[in-house]
Amino acid sequence: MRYGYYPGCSLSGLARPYDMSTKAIAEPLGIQLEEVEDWNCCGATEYFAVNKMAAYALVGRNLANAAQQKSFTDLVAPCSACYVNLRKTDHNMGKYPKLAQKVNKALEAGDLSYDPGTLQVRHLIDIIVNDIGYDAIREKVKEPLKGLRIAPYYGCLIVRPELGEPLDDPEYPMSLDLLMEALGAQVVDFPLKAHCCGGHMTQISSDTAYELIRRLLHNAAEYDADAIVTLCPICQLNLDAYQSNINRHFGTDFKIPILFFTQMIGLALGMPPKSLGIGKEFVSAAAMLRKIGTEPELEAAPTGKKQDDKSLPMPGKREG
Amino acid sequence: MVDERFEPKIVAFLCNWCSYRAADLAGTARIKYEPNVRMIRVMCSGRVDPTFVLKAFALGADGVMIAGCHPGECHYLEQNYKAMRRFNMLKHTLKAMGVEEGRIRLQWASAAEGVQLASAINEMVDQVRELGPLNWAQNWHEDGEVEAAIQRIEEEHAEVMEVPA
Amino acid sequence: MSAAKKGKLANYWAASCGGCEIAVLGINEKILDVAEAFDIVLWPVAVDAKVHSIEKMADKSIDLCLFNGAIRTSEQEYMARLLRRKSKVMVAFGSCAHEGCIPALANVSNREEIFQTAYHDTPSTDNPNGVRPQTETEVEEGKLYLPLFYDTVKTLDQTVEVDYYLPGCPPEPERIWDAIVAILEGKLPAPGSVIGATTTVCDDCPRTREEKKIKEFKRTWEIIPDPDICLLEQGLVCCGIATRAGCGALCPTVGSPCIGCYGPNEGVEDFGARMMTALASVIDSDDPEEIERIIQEGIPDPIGTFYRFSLAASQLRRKTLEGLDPSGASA
Amino acid sequence: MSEKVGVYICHCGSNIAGVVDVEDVAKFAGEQIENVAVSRDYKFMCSSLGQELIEEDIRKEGLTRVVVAACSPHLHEKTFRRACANAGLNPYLCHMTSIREQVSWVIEDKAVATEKAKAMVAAAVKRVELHEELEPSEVPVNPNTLVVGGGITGIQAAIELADAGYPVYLVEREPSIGGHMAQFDKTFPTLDCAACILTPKMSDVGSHPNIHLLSYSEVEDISGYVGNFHVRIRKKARYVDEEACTGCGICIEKCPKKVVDDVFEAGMGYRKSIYRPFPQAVPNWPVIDTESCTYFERGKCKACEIFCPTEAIDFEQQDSYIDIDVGNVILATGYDLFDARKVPQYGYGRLANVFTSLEFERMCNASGPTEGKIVLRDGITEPKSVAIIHCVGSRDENHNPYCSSICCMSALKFGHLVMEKTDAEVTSFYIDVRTSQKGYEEFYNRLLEEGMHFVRGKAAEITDAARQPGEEGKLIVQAEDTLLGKQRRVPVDMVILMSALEPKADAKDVGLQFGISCSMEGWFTERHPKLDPVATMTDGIFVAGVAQGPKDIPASVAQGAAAAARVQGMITAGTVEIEPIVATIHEEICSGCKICNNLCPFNAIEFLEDKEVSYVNAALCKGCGTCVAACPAQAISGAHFNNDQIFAEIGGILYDAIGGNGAKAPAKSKEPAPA
Repeated sequence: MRYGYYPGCSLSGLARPYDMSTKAIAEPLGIQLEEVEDWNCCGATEYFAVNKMAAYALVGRNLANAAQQKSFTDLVAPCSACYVNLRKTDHNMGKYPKLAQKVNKALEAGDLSYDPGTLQVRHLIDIIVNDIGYDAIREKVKEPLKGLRIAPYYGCLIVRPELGEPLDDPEYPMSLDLLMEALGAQVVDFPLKAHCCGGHMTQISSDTAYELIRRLLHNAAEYDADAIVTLCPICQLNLDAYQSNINRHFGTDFKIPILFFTQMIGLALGMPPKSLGIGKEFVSAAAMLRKIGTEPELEAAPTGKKQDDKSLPMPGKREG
Repeated sequence: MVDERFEPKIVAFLCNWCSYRAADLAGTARIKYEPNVRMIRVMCSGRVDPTFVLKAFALGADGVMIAGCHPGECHYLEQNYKAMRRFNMLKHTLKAMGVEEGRIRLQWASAAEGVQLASAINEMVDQVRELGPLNWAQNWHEDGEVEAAIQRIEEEHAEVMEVPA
Repeated sequence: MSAAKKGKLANYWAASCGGCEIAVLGINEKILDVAEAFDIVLWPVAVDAKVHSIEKMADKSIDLCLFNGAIRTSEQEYMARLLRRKSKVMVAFGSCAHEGCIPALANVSNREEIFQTAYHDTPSTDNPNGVRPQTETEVEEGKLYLPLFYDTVKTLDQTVEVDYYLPGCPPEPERIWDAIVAILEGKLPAPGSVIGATTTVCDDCPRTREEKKIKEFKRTWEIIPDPDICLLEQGLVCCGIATRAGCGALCPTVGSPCIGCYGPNEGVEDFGARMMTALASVIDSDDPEEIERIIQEGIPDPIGTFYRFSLAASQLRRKTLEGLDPSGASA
Repeated sequence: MSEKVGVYICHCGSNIAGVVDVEDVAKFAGEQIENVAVSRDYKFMCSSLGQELIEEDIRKEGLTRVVVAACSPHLHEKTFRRACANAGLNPYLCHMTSIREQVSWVIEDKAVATEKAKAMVAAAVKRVELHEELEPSEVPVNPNTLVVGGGITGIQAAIELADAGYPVYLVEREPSIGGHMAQFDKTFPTLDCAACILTPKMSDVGSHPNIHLLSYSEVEDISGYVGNFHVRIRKKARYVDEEACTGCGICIEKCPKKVVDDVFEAGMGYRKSIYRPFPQAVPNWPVIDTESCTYFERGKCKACEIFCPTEAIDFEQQDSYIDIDVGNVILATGYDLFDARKVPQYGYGRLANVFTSLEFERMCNASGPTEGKIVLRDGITEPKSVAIIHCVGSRDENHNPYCSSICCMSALKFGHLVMEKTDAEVTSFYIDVRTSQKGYEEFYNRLLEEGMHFVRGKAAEITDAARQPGEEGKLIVQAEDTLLGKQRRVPVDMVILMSALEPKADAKDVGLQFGISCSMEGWFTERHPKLDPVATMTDGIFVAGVAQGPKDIPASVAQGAAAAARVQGMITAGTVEIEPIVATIHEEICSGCKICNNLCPFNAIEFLEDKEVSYVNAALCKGCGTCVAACPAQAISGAHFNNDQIFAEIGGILYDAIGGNGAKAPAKSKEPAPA
């Protein structure tokens, strides 16, 4: 399957490992990525708050460029912020013809135009779980992530319901959970999975951001997670790069590696960690890697009831 | 005459259980709405035969409304779905005939929706007023030369017949 | 059949293909019985009779007039009036006279458009001077006249009073003979009625029918229909459900859906409405968008589908006259 | 022959006459509408004097048709029909047109209103001329009644009818009657023990000579019409011979297979593969659950058979069918509980100590899985704090917009029980507390005094992710306290979700089967929400209890009794009149194309194989006219709403339309032939 690929600034900067691992797993999963030519900034989270029109035009230029390539109809953005901005622009241009007019007026300067609806903007996770599918991935797994306790972390952006159909349950998403299970990992309950990572608050009000990051790390640690797996470069950055700050600030001692889901797929497909950009993270994933390498004994899952167990049966989990 | 506002005549077919009661309610609540709609009660919107609508247009109506219970709330369980299907089919044909889409409307109104029915009527009256008179029969009215043309044939034949055989 | 005194029979051909004129011959040797019973005073396709001889006849001196064809020119209207005046019994013979038939499909257009196409736009037209038929032309010898071409094709009964209708395109020979016998024997139904059955084509159709649910309408070229099952159930728009019986279900029997030439059933005021309502009722969906899709994709030409034979006789009679001031102020 | 029409324009005091020039309308009708013999206006047509005016004109002037232009026919059609009948005129030859609701009350301009009234009168006259005499038909009413659903509503209805001396068939899907009420511990606001008040009624049903109890059975098919329904009931195989079984329960004791009981114990407890839902079950014959039974799984075991002292176990038993005839049906099919998993942020199914209201009912019940002890999911620990979340799946645009009506009171009851049985603090998170019935507000006050806490705010989330000291190991309820205007995090040990009541999953199918309609959500629709709450649009089918909409036990019992009273009325009358407004298929026109057969939701259209035509069973026909409009051959006519009548009405209502009309086109003489 052929997709347009919009890496965005993060993937060519701090989130290089995300880019590396995405490209590494693309081939074995049968994904062809064609990078959007001459792409520019997506406006990130700030520009829309500063100057809406210019922000739309900025993103519109990316859409117009991508649409010109014509070799794909689905445009994939691995970064959640890019995804939201591209999708928002396409969606709102379709919904508000006047906006579309203004954006296209602005694009005229570069001899460009974009007809909303031409491209389907999608997040990488959507492609992996819906186009490829859990079963197909499960079949391709060579080195199951047995024994790894993973906290799946979605962040706040991709589940937002305002852009038509959300790609997962906004309150309690499950796609990353199921994907990690398909890779053989043990998914821990991570109730804060869609909570805020602090975003750019690290730059503006570090106290606020630190508290938000602490909650996430604390919660993952409570569940003995070996790693937090994320699908957003900002989430990864905040939890990884600021982990030592958090420890200093709160007197804690978190050592939880923060990895991209693509890196986990790569590991499960048997790729060498280095090729996936593992090793570039601030909080070392070495312990986690050792855990899969040495295959420690699995904790027996509690099955069957002891004779004097008075506990009440649990209701089944929600399917899907 | 020129300045006078066009007052369209709209025929509405209302189902006995929901929309006719909505009209009752609009009355009881003294909700004022456009007087242009004249209502005909049927037991169910499913009773509305496309012929009714065509006939109303042919007889001089400028618009036709069909009103029934909301989908899923039909007093005859599901007959309003049939009304909906027929409405779509009829609309498709009327479009081909050149009757503007705004002249026909399917309106769901529960027995509690007097206000909604009244505002739907107002909306439709405005819309049809905008479209102007339909005056359908005018479409088949030949332009007055007919009698003269026939007259000419008669005269011509009379001339020919004067010629001895 | 006793024919003490020979009656007079007139056949006439207005806006029609001429098939109805020939169809009379379909009764084969029985035509001799007709000739025995009647003096044929007018029959354009078969007899060399002149209009002025009809004009000279006394009013009501023709016993039976079988008038085929719709009315689309002043000349046809003149003939309709003339024959009405001269005939005791006026029969709208065949679909054109009865309800407009194919000629009345011109009611989706108007005079201007038709002339434009016929005298200018068709590829085979060679008309460098842009000549068009005129109702009056001055020549040296005086004025020449042509009949007036109407915007709207009319049925016979929209022109003159009609006593009976014989439907079909053309009427089947058996039905023609039945009607002639009825007329000769004086066993006629009430004036104004259609001489024929009161049921529909389904009654004669040999296919098995079940309760209907339609998910998709199909065009005839899209499927090879099953030989035993109702064509409508296979998605083909078969008008047999709404069409008066009389043809013996010729088309559906051989796998071609009925197109409705025998017109609507007894008492029906609008053939197309019957088809629309019946088909729509059995669309198997409650979802407005899906219904819309089924209709849009399945019935691309609603007028041609529902009013192929009956546009002139329908409630609306024609498509709106483009270019005509809708307020009627110009009229 | 032309008709002699009488036209009566009502002033309705000043209600009509204040806006419409009634005299002008009467004059117009008398002078300008053909065949109008008498045209009058009168102060109050519905008064006895007004009615007498009509009666006198019928007698003296020989009127053959009557038009009354007054209020809506829904108010006074019956009145004027009766007046006509009194004077010897068939009541269906009278027609009303609503110049009050549709004219004087909705139009301000007098001249415009008068014009509209004229058009409506013209339409009424044109229509009434074509009216036909109609006679309602009478059919006998079978005194047997079918009650579907053996919850408290169905039980009440069945007992009322049986006590009155009429035979009742009570059909229950589950192995025992009792319904949801049997699962409860206490009932609000009196805190009566549910079992104590329910079980006597259940055994009454079991032993009543007039009640034929069909448990573990479902209605397979129903046909017929009011007074004369034929019902086929499928009795599911119990694998226990009801004749032989004494209900001793040894088989249950000996059965080696234990499974989670998802139905009666709401998933909180276990039962055997051969089981009865609870000890006081009526009937008390057990049932084998073939899905979990070892014998049905692997072909061996038969412990129950070996130990049964009366050889009542029958592994070969098949479903059996019973055909019955009844005159009326009461549907009391109850409700399902909203699946709280659909609100994932509340953690049900994920967080062990989040319970649903029904689970909690079972927990409180002395014969439940914890023997009435309130404990956490571990089965041992008593909670020190409990949160109760209201409106889970109700009053929520994402799920059900309606109020489930019983949850507030249940929550109060739960609060009381928790505080009575434990030392826990109870906090309720509510949107509004609704306590509108007798004694309910007092109960609310009692709980306030007992120290239950109330936070006005819909809970945003229930999480085990601790954030602050004191939250570790707890469930934290996060909510905005809208009275304080503050976010609150309340750590508790246990959470109870007050799940919404929802229509039964198959309610719409059941509605279709019995020919009654449902609201958008799936609650059965009553004939009139205020004035006819237990009857439905289908004569002879009544609804009662929660199946009609959320309600508590007293209201359900009242509806059960009300439905029974309505049925008794039908039985006592002995016969029932059937409206003559029905469709008729003219077989000489019908060609059996089978377009119509599938269109009738009441199955009134049959296909007669011998004649190859379709036929409308007048007793089943409800007169909607959908088939009339659908028939491609126009072989179906609808009494009182036939094409000619409606065409005439259209013509009349457009009498003043500009541009002429088709009927007046030159020389068009296509009128139907006179017969």
